Amino acid sequence: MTQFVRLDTFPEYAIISFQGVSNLDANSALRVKAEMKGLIDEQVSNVLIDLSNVSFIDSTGFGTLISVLKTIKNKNGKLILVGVSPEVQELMDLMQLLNVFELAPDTKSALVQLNA
Amino acid sequence: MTQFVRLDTFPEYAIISFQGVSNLDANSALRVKAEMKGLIDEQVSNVLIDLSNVSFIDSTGFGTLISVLKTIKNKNGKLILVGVSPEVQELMDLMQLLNVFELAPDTKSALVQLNA
Amino acid sequence: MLFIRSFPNNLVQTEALAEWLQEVAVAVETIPYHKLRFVIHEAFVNACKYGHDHNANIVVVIRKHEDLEITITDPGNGFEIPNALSPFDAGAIGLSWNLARDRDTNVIAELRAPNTLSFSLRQEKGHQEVELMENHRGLISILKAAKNLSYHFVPNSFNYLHITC
Amino acid sequence: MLFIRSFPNNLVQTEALAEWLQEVAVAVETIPYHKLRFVIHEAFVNACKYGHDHNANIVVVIRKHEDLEITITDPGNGFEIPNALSPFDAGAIGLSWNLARDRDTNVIAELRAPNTLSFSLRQEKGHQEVELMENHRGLISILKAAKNLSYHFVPNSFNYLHITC
Ligand SMILES: Nc1ncnc2c1ncn2[C@@H]1O[C@H](COP(=O)(O)OP(=O)(O)O)[C@@H](O)[C@H]1O
Ligand SMILES: Nc1ncnc2c1ncn2[C@@H]1O[C@H](COP(=O)(O)OP(=O)(O)O)[C@@H](O)[C@H]1O
Repeated sequence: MTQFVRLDTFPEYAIISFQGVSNLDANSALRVKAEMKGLIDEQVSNVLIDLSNVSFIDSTGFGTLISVLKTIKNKNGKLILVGVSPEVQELMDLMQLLNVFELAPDTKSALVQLNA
Repeated sequence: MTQFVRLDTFPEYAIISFQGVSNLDANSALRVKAEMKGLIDEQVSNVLIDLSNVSFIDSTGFGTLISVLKTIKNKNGKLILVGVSPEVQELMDLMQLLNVFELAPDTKSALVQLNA
Repeated sequence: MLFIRSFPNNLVQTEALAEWLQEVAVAVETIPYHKLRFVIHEAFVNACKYGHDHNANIVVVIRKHEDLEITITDPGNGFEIPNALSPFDAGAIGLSWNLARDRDTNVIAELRAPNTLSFSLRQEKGHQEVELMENHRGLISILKAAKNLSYHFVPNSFNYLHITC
Repeated sequence: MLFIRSFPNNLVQTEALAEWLQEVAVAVETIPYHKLRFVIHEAFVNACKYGHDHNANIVVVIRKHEDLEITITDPGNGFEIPNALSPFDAGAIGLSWNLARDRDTNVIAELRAPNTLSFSLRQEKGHQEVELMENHRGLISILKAAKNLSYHFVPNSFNYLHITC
């Protein structure tokens, strides 16, 4: 079974990106959550989630991102969502989550924000 | 298979009545038509059709009555529909058939109309 | 106030349809049960007979607003337009033709908008010698009971007959 | 102008739903595709999750009039009313309760008419210490995108969620 989620670890942070899934919704969210939780539990604290391949996130999908956010916050880490499309940002607004997640247009600026 | 249609023959006329079918519609009309045509073909000319047990007739059902009317007219017979409910009469009006069929409230008055 | 149900696409369902409409008629009040039943029954039978996709359900939506709006979906490609034109063909707009002809009534179908076929009754001086039609009366009777009757072609959605009473 | 389709009652259908809405969005114009998809997707997922009758189809009707009226049927007995009251129980009229509570937003459900449950958002001064909710956000997001959101219980017909945008 191909992984939905890929992890690239670096000294200060890890990048989670999506492969083979463009909808983070009620159909995919459970599996994505399980895979992410599995990857993050190792000694990772700062995490970037690259959402540039994700064109749609529903409330279950956002629920997964919230639970990842909580896990990282409990480890005093930082979570930045990278490359979120304008449409998905509008959905985030509907979900009242715009002031809950930190966004960055690309990895470069996300790294700058990490060290800010 | 029970008959949908019953025939009672008298010297001057025959009475067709319905048993076990209260809807003369697309589901029942073909069988009713076949049964009626079978009964009428013998040397019957004047026919009363007792519709007092029929609560609903659709356009296919009315089509059956029209084809019976034509058969009887070709034999210079007379067709009278007996005991047609007010609701079915309203449907007849929708079908523009009120001036096509002769109606009678009951068999007694139908017989009077036959000999008028 | 919306009443919505879907029925398998076969004639036997007219029984279940009639039972359902009994309750709907109570709530609707503006049209007696036997007329409501007749109009929707005729449209439903047509949808069964002329719809092509026999495993698609037929959806009936009854909306009570000022008027009563009745929508019956049609699992098929709907009314045939003469000269095999498509209802979306600009050339077909404005086309009108005779769908059913009785002694003194014609059902006229006219392609108004690119996807809307509207029906109307045209009374003609009775030419009695015309043979009395045995069928093709369904739309005549719906038109007599309705304020407005139209058929809508909707790509990738269900086509539907729309009756305003 | 009506767009009507019915879908089998399972989550996998959200893909086919999204594709269908792509065409609908082109014709509707007043709301961008991603918002139209999100709102109907959320309602559809809820209908799948909370509907009880799993072989009934879910019917989606999109009606473009002044407003955009979206109806999603619900093959189940719908929202539970507190104290196990029935939505038709006169005693239940006027009952209102909190359906979902987030840091600064509550979804209030109120039984207005004997069969109509209307939803509204009540913003409250943010009590940040409240745990951030992971779920129960579907109705919040629909409410933020819609002018009006209500659920209708209809005996012998499909219950439905009604969204006006
Ligand atoms: N739902 C439909 N889809 C396609 N064609 C239809 C539909 N309903 C009616 N028609 C066409 O309109 C004609 C007239 O229909 P109607 O008045 O019901 O009479 P009948 O069905 O007896 O022919 C039909 O013969 C058919 O060609
Ligand atoms: N179609 C429905 N039928 C019955 N109950 C529903 C329906 N949709 C939502 N609900 C109820 O409303 C609550 C909030 O729904 P929602 O905001 O979508 O969040 P979630 O589904 O994640 O709980 C649900 O927990 C459920 O109890």
